[in-house]
Amino acid sequence: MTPSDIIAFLQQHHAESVVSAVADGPYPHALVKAEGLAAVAAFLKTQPRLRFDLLRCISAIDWPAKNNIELAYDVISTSLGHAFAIKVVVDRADPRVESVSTVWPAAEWHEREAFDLMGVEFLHHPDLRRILMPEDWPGHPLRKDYQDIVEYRGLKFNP
Amino acid sequence: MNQTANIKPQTPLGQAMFVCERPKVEYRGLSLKIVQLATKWGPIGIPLLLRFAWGIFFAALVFVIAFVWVVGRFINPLLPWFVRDVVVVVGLLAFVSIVAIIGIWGERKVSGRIQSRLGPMRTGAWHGWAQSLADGLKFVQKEDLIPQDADKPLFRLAPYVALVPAFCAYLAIPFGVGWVFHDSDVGLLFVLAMLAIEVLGVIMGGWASNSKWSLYGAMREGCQLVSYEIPMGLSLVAAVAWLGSLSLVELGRAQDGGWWSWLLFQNPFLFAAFFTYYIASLASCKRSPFDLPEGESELVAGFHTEYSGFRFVMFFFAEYMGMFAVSAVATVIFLGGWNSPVPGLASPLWFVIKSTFLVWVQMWVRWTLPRIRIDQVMHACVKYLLPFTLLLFVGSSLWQLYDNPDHRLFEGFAAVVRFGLGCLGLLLLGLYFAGAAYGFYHRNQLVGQMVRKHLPGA
Amino acid sequence: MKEIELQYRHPPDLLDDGEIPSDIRTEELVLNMGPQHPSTHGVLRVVLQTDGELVLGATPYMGYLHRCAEKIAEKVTYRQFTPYTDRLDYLAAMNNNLGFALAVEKLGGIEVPPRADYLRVIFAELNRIASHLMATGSYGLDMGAFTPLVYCFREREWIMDLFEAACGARLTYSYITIGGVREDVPEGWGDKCREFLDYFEPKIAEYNDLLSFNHIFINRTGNVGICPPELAVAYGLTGPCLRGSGLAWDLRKATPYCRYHELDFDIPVGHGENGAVGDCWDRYFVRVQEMVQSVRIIRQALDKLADGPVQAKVPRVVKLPAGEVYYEVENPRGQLGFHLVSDGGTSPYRLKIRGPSFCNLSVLPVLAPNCLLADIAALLGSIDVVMGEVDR
Amino acid sequence: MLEAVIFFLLAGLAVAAGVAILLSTSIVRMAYWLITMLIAVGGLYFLLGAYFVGVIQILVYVGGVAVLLVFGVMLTSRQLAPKLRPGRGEVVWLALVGFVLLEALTLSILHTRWQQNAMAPANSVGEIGRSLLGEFLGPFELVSVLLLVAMLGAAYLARPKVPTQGPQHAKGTTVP
Amino acid sequence: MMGLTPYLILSAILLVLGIAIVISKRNAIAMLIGVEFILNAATLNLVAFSRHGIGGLSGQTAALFVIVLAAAEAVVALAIFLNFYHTIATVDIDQGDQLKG
Repeated sequence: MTPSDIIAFLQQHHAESVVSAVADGPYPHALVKAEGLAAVAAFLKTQPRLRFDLLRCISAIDWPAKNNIELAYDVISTSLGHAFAIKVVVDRADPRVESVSTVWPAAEWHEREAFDLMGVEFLHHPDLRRILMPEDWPGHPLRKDYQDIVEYRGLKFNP
Repeated sequence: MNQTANIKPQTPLGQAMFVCERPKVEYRGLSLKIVQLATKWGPIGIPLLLRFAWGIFFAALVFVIAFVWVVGRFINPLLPWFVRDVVVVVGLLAFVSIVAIIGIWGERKVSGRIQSRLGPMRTGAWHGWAQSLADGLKFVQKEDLIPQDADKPLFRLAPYVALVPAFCAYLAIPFGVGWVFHDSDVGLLFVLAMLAIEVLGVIMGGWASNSKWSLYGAMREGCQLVSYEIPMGLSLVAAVAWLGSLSLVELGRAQDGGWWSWLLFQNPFLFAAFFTYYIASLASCKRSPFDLPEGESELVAGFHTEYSGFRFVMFFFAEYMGMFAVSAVATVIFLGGWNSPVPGLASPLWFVIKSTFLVWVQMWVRWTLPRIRIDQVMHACVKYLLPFTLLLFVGSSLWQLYDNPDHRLFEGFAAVVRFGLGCLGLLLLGLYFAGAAYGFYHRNQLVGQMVRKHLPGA
Repeated sequence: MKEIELQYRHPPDLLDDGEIPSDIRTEELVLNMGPQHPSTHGVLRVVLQTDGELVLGATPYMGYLHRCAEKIAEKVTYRQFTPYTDRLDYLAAMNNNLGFALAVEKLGGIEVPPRADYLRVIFAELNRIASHLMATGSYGLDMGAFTPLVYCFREREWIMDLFEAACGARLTYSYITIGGVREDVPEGWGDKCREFLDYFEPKIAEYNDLLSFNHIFINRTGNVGICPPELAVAYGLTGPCLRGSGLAWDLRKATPYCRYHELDFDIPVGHGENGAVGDCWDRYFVRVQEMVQSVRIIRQALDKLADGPVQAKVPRVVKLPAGEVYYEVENPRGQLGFHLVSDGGTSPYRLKIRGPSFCNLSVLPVLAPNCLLADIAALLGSIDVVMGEVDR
Repeated sequence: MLEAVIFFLLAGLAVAAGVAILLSTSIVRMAYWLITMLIAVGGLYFLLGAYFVGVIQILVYVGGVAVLLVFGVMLTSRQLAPKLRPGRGEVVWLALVGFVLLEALTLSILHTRWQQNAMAPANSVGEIGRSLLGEFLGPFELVSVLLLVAMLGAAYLARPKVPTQGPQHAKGTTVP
Repeated sequence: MMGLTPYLILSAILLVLGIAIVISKRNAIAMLIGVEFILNAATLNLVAFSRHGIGGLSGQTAALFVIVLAAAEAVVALAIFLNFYHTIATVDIDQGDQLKG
């Protein structure tokens, strides 16, 4: 199915949670409300005409100007072959969104990485802790306004 | 004093990180007195010592002679048997260390050639023959680490408990007709007993180095060796029952009628018993598919992870001595030890040739086969090897029961079978040499263009 | 066993953390397969709860090789970021460069000349063979057979020489840049490459006899770490790990890029010859068969190598229009994805890298329970993890 | 004369091992002292000319039982090692009982006149084998049955209590 | 020449040591070690007598039987101690007093 069909199909079933959608261009996606994320995700995976079973990547993009963090979920279907993406916008000060690890277990580690590097809080995540940085590392490195720390546990770096 | 100075570096999980500064050694008690004495008298003492070096040397010599004379009061040191024993033990020690040294060098050359590379070429002119000496020297000057809360006395004792029995096994192995240290009539059992003690050294080493990984190595070692002693013993019993004596010299002397009188070809059960014995001996000296105790890829280095310096060399020597001892027993019992294929030309050289061939096969197997898992090792022993060797023992004794003059028909059949097995043995040997010749003839295609271009010696 | 309260006439030695031990059934040993371990293929720390040889649980700890390449990407221009992509999966640097270059070209709408396309396919497939040689060789080493590793390295050396002749480097090439290939291959390179292919093809059969169909190897890897296809897809496994579980999913066929649609090759899939479908042996054997397919691809690409320019007209400092793209490439270890967000500047606003080993490793805690200690080495070797792209 | 020297050496080793076990507190040390005692007694058998019994002692005892013992020590000594230091009263009692028993035995040994006829020559394994199957055939068969029973009993007793599922090969894991 | 008495005195000493170990140690494995001491003292006696002409060869065959039986006994004892260890976290004999009223 082409991206526009997917978007039409999506709006037909989940009109209230789909905010906007872009069909053409290099990155066809649909913007979804944070509350409706879990429902849309389950819909994408279980719907026989979509069957997006392989979650490829969850990327968190920090927009300090618009004071929000964008989460992009890229999915592809190994049986039907078409790809799609859904995006969620969360407030930058207190980023909190429902975890999709129940739908795609692959999301577990991606969400832990987003939590670790970007500071996005995922609710009902089986084991949300830092994955790449040390356990007690202050701050979230990938944020645009991240200040590199000077000294950590007695080890000093010059910025 | 900024506040961060006193944070002790911790690992992420909060345990105190082990900061390894240079340990400041403080002397106590006796060692303190020695150090003080040395510093005080050193500048005066050492030149004095050098001045009277020759005097001290001769004084020591006189002391030794006096001591021997006093001991002689108990036993006369010039007694023939005493001198003979000392000479033979020293000779054995020399032979065994040469075997180990050549073994280490040989293993590296063999593994090189199997992996289409050259192996050591530089140390000591022709094909790096002095490589193992260089290794020994390197290991001697390595720092001798003992883990902090290891069981120190046991840690230090373990290599010796592994090395000494490996050497004692050679006391009962006959190299030629008269060439044996003590021809006791339980020679074979003595060798098996010595190999059994070696297990304790390895377990002690694994337990004393107080690390989980070496404990795993020690446990695996214990299970594997103790359980593989049974099939090893049983296949030997099948052979011994055929000749009726446990003394290795007896066994060797009974096989001196050319290659068709070798025990290997006497009956099909003994032919199979040789191979089961060989497999069990691979397991008993931790070689090739059974090298679990020091399974590098999962146990880092198994029981001798924490050993460094000369202690590690002890374990290494014990392994190579064990390899040769086990092959020596196989040659004496199954391949007619010092007897040559053609009746008459018996000499210790044949013994050495056959044993080195079996050691070469061990190396060859090591560099081709992957490692077996511990539960497969146990299953193989209990489910396959043990019943099979029991069957061989029963079959061989039944065969012996009927293979005598009053069963005319069966005896003829047995002679035919003996001849057939001899031909089979010859065929196997021929196959091996044909394969080797083919490999040598086509070595350029097999090895590949890279090696020919870069490594002229391949 | 009912709780037995232990009364002591002589107080026992307290455990080191000071509390009186309760009624302990079986001792669980916590084993630290630390960052420094021969079979973890890099700095990965796996904490194992074991009961004797049986492993009850495994939790991997990553981050020892974390260089935060994504943060650097935001401060560096597009061309300057190519060398960083070599260091992601340092065994398949060509494929990483190809992925990044394709992502940037898709967002910037840059056209690549045909000769550069075929050169890219040839180099990507040669690097796939080199990486699979490394994977199969080191897997033999994990199982205790030392010789296959040295044979695979002997072949890999020849590929390294070919790369060195083309781009001067042996491991981190940055040869495939935005808009094409850095420079043309020296003449006569094609024949050398064909000579290697002719030499290499019969060798694969030799390795199969030496290792793949070796009875001990089959016992050690067959029926170990079975990962059914649904579990593989659920945990985001891609590449040989997914194909080993019987799912014929390969981006070069599913979403063809860079002229793969013109070349015909088939996708090897695990059939469970020696044990269940999706066990360690299948994952390993899929890699061996993929090498055969790569040789086929390179031969066709070499024949189709038209001459012409190898570099499209791309300004020195690449400036991409504002926008977003997610582009995935089939790496030897799985699908390497680049999520590129640009705000019209000379350097990417945000670059998220989806490392295939990162997702492949996430299945270890699921498959590890009830394995033996030696099976953990087999499992890790068959997933074939490279820590460069797990920690990025 | 040499025989006396060797005898006192080995006897001293065996007794030293016993005393060391009495004094030591670490169970692993005790296990290894037991092994030295076993080897010393094995040496004594060689000295007494009973080569076969000496070799069997080393093969069965040191190679088998002692390794088993060390395994037992390794498996059980991890958690809390029970106090091995005997209390004050125990030592006094121990010394008293020990010396009384020792005196009684040595006096009885010294006073009886042992009927010591000539040294029997060092006999070969053959005779032992023949007597094993001739005169001692009854006990020989009984011991084989007893060994079988002991093996089965021990295997039954030491079976793993926690029913661990078979290794994971048996079944694939279901999707969480 | 070496008479019989030194061997008998040595086996007496070993016997007493064995009994002392069994009494004084509270660890199950230590008791097993004590029992091994006692068994070895007995076998030493057997072999010493058979060597010095009393009873001919039967002494040595009896010694073989004792060694074999000691092996079987050690196996069963260890199996029991492992079981003991599994129910109660220690091998300390004093803790085995569940049957007490």
